Amino acid sequence: MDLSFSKEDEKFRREVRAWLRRHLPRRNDALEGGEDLSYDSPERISAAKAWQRTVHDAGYVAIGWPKEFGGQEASIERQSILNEEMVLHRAPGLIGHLGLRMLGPTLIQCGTEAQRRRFLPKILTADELWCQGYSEPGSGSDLASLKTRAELDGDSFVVNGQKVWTSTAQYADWMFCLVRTDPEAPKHRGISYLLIDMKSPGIEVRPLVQMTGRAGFNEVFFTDVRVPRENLVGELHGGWTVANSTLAFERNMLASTTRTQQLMDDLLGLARRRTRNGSKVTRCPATRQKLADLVIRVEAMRYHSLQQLSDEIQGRRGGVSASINKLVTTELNHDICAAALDILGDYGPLMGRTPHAEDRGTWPKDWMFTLGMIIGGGTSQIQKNIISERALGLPRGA
Amino acid sequence: MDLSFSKEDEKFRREVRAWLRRHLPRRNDALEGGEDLSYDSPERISAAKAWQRTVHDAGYVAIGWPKEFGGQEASIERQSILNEEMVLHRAPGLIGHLGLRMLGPTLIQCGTEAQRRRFLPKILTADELWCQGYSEPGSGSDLASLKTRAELDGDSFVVNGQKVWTSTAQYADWMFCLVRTDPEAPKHRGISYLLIDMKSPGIEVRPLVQMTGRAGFNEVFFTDVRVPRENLVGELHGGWTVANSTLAFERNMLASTTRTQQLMDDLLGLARRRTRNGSKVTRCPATRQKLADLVIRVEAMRYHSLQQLSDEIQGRRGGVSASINKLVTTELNHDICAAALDILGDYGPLMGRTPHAEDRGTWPKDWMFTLGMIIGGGTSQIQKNIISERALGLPRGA
Amino acid sequence: MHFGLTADQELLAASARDFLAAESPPATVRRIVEDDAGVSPELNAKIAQQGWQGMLVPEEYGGQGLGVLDAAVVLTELGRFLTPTPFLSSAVLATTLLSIAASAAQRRRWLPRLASGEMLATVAWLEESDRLDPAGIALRVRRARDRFRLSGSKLFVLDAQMADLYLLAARTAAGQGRDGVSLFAIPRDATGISLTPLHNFDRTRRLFEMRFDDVVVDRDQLVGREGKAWPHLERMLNVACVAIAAESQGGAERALELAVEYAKVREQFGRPIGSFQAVKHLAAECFAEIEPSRSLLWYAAWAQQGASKEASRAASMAKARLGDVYSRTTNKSVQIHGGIGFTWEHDVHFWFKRAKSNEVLFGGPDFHRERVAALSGW
Amino acid sequence: MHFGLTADQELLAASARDFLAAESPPATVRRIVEDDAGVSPELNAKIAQQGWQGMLVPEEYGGQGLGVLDAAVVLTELGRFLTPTPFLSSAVLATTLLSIAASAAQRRRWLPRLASGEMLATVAWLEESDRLDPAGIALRVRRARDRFRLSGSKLFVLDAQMADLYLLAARTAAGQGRDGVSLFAIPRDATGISLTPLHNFDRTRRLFEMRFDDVVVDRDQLVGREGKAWPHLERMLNVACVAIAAESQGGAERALELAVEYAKVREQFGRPIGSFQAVKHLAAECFAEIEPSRSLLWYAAWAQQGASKEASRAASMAKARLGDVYSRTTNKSVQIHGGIGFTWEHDVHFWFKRAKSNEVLFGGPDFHRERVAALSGW
Repeated sequence: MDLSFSKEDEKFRREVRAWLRRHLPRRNDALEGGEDLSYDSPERISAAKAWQRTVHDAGYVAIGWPKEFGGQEASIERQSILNEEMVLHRAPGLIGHLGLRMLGPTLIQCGTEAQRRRFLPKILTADELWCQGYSEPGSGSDLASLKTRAELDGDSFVVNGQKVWTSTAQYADWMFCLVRTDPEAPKHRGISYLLIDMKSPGIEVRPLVQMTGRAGFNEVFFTDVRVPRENLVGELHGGWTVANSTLAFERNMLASTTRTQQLMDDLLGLARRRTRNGSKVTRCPATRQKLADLVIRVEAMRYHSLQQLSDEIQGRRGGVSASINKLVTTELNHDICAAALDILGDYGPLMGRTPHAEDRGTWPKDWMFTLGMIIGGGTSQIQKNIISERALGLPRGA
Repeated sequence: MDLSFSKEDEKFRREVRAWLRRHLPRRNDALEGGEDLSYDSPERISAAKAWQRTVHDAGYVAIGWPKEFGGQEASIERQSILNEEMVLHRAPGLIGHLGLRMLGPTLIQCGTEAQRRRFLPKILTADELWCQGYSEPGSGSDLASLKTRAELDGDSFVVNGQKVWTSTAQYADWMFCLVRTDPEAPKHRGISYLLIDMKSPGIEVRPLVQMTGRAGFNEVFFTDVRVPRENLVGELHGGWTVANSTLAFERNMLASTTRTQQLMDDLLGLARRRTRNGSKVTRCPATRQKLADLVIRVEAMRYHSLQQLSDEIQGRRGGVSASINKLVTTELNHDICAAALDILGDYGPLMGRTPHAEDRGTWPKDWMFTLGMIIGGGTSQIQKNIISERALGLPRGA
Repeated sequence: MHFGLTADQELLAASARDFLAAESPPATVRRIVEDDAGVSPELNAKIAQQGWQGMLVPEEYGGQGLGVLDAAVVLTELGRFLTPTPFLSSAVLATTLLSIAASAAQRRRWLPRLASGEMLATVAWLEESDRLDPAGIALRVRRARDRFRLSGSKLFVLDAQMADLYLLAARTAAGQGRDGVSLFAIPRDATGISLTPLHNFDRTRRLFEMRFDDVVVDRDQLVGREGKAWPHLERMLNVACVAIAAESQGGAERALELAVEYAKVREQFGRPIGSFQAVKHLAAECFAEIEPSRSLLWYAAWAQQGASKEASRAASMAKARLGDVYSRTTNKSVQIHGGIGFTWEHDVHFWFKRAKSNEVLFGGPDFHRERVAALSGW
Repeated sequence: MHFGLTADQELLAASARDFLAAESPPATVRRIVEDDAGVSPELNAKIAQQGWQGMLVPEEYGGQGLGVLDAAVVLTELGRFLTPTPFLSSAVLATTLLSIAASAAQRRRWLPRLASGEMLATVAWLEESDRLDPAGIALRVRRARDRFRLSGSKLFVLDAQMADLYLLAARTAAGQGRDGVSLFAIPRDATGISLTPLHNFDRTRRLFEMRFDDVVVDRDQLVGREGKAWPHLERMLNVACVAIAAESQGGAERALELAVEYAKVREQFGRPIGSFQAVKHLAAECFAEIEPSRSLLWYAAWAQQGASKEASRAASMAKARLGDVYSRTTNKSVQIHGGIGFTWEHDVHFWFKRAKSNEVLFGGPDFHRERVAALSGW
């Protein structure tokens, strides 16, 4: 065990910190919103683009990417340090994260040279924003049953169908998208991976308002949308492989547990500040039990992330660690927010900037948002299926 | 709402109480043992038979049975009052309960006149004790997949196979038993219901020791055991129907929740008595929360039982109430015992009559026994299947 | 021995359910929820026509003189349909408080109008400290000759935007204890009152901050004996617990129904998700909690007619239990719905939010568990 | 940056596992469990031959001079196999206490013999009050000229039936605080000592009541400074927490493995029960708790070399978490096994009982959560 980083890496951390102290936007409404920062106005979008450009100018965007594509081939340690510092300093997220984390690595691995040249630079600078077209109304947990059709017609595909839960579609410039190109093939074999210009005729985006009242995701309808054949990534009908083979070039193990830890710190701050039934919250033994239990679960995940990071540095495979992280972290985040509501009592449900709302009403919003995170990106039930089958070898059965 | 009983019923209750005060065995080791009273010695068995005979002499055994079979056709109210008072006074259970609750009603409903005359009187007096031969090693939750074979050979069946979890088999005189008489038929249709003399040649009983260290149940092996054809109950191959159509003549809704309430009272007594980390257990706010939560769950089940009783008096069907009671009560009992262990700290694991064991070591034993009760008689998972399918109409699926 | 509803109460439940299914379907609830003021005068008028506003008003004052269990029957249905209407605030809480605390003259003055729905009232209790014990009432009312004057504020006042009369709990003597708490009935149009809406996420129920800026109160607006209002408030608290538990019971039943209905039709991997054991067991666990909680609720409602300690204990038991059960049920219901359950478009989030709002209103589960412990003598 | 075991530690883990798989299979454990005294001298001798008893003994005293994380690696394997052996009591707890508290002469006298396994020692701490704070040590030792005399009793003393030396925590001055707590090393054959076995349900680990009837103690049996032993005990408590957490980690891993192995072969309704989602999800939930708890454990073991506050906090975190996780895992494992899991004949109940016994030993989860809260400064 050795939890320290090398001198060089610690120097890098100091550089990042120094940079953040200079460049971090001061109290900026356009870039704040707790767990659920949504880009729901032109001001927010341009502020967020500006922030990504600032980070990019400093060389801190996609540092894990190969140098030829604009990265620095930074070590896993440095990626982790950078991500951790960003979260620790509560830096706004990067608006182009879907391009940076999903599409970019996919193109680097499976794209053509032309596709890389065309798309990668603007992903880095946030000049073009991407959304992800995977989920459909009839295919949630069972993604491979997707039905959106793309038929080759000369030099282009003609796309018809519907996507849903498409976050960022309302302002994205492009969508990377899974479509069915061979309806006769077994369901995993007839899927292709397309890049679709969101300004194409025949695309309609309808916002779906979340239970929090925010327009976070969308339905996207395709009616005879023409997509040039050159926008196919990988083999025709080989889209399932493309979507699943993408190696992450960004290591985020620490970032998500660091965020959880931060949420926990916020909860402890709240607990120290508030009184309940006339006495300080932190003096109530039952609440102390609950808080300590949460702290322990958070720290266990923190060390688990460090271990995963360390394993990866050593070249060990992660196994089902992504599923464990998703399952445990989302439920922890929600439990932390629920504990905050318990502490807040009648103040708990007060949202937004209403008078008397604590922490500008982020707790109730995050309490809902974190429930959404348990559901989204593979529900807890799906993660448990994955863990029981892949890690424990239990039969698929039913 | 009216929680009082009629004057006549209250008079009956007073009579029962008066009788119990006179006849209840004083501090009798042979008849004590917490949740898990097992008849593991000849002394215990004869003491328990004597107790059932005493109760029978008073006319308090099987009071719900038809008069012609030795009962009193007592109302549901009186059955409940009697059972409740027995539990409230911590009267020992009746050793012949399997005969009284299971076989007796089955014979009254599906037996021949000869079978009733032969068996019912000795069930009432505990002169003959019964065990139940349903479960097999390969068929636990999936009871109908049982494999013990019975082939007709002249006037008798020849039984070969094995039963398991047969509690009381080590001293029972008879077994009522499900056997497969038609291996070709669909699994529910080839089963028959037989009465087997446990002294028959070819029967071997091997005790299975429980995790508590007690010999509670057994394996029973049948090798060419001959059973006279007259010991068939109901139709040949019709045993599944016989086993499932039995109406209870004893209403026990209240008894099991009364027992839970009593266990809760014991826990509260323990909490009042003990100190932990230097202060009284009942002064610890976290423990108060836990205790209050248990009390509330117990009382909810108590009122739910009263409602079920009331519904039955009014002739309303119980729906899945048996499954809810099984699921909730067994888990509550286990949670109550677990709370006791929490209160006891290092004293918690001390069993039996070792020095320093609290309440004569019943808590740790009951903590294990109640876990067994969650598993036995249809696991919690089976109860949840039943509830989701029968009450909520969800598909059987997988 | 009869544990359950009377034939009349069953009829009341059935007719309330039919009435609300017709008059308060999700579309109507949604309209009121999205309305700024959160009020539907038409719906309120129809409900008043049902006679519900006078359910707890004694017959001599033009009401039906029914009991808490009858109110619970109606509240279960209102909770099932999430009907945004001032039944709880006016017909249950304010009416209970006036019935037990007010003078005969005051009762004559207000109860008939409350019974008809012509007038609405609400109770202003909590302050910034958010405490339900006597110390939570700190707002000081000072005597100025034969009148009273007060300045300060109250929080979390239910339905204040539509109430015509505020029943205000305040201190007429220094201290933090039970003594010195008094009750005043203050008309909406009294000079110096201002309302600020609090943006709570449960939009089926609106809460307000009330500010009192040197409001002058006449002597005849004092309800009950000066300084002796605490026991009345405590009794009303019990009724509030039962009432909110009843709403939660109905809401939990409906939230589970929604999940079950959805699970029967929504398919994944080629079969209804309701055939997956994980979903089945989630639903079964909810059901196994909801059924016994109904019995507990009925008992608690019935117990309000009896001894005050058992009435308090039973009320807190029901409030604590239903708080947990409703929240847990709606959480699972949202999860069974998957992504669609997280959208504003689908209705289930209204129950999810209402569950939390019911959980905290008039004391959360931990407050009431502690109250049960104290009342149990340990 | 390296979070995990060193190559040496991984080798140690693998060889310990191989060794115990061969020397401490379920049949062997069962034999010791069913033995009256609960001791296998042969097994203890073989373990001593591995050098484990001297693992924490400094090299100058004939040990290996390894750290708490190394011990945790071995304890994880001992916990996996439920090996009944005095490693925890003698090689970890007593050795730690002597190493930090004893004089050089005392160390020279005892540590080499402890390291070789030639001698066993155990710690006698708890009394009837079952308290782990200074007030829990009330047994009074009185000075009689140049010696000490004591009468009274200690409870829950681990492995007392085989220990040659008892490290006794007692009070040499009146009071309840940290000051006045002293440590004495008392040989097994001292006059006036009697042992009573306590019938705890976890038979893989025996606990005793020790009575002292006017036992005379020489001055050179005082370990460390008179009245100043509390900080040493507290440091040993931290090591105990990590050690038991490590056992629990191994035990939980094995209990889950047993359930998974069983679920793969046991069929119901024509298919393995491990294909039912309810069973799969139970198992997955266990796994998702067990994996992060290993990281927490390793961190806590590693933190024992550092600042005492963080060492305490990390130790309590691991003890609290593994206490819960091991108990929950074994409970689910028994349930997945169904009826067979409830029999004495099947092995899983040994883990089930050991989980509870580990959970309460040296403080239950609530005690350690409160300690975490206090050490975190809130």
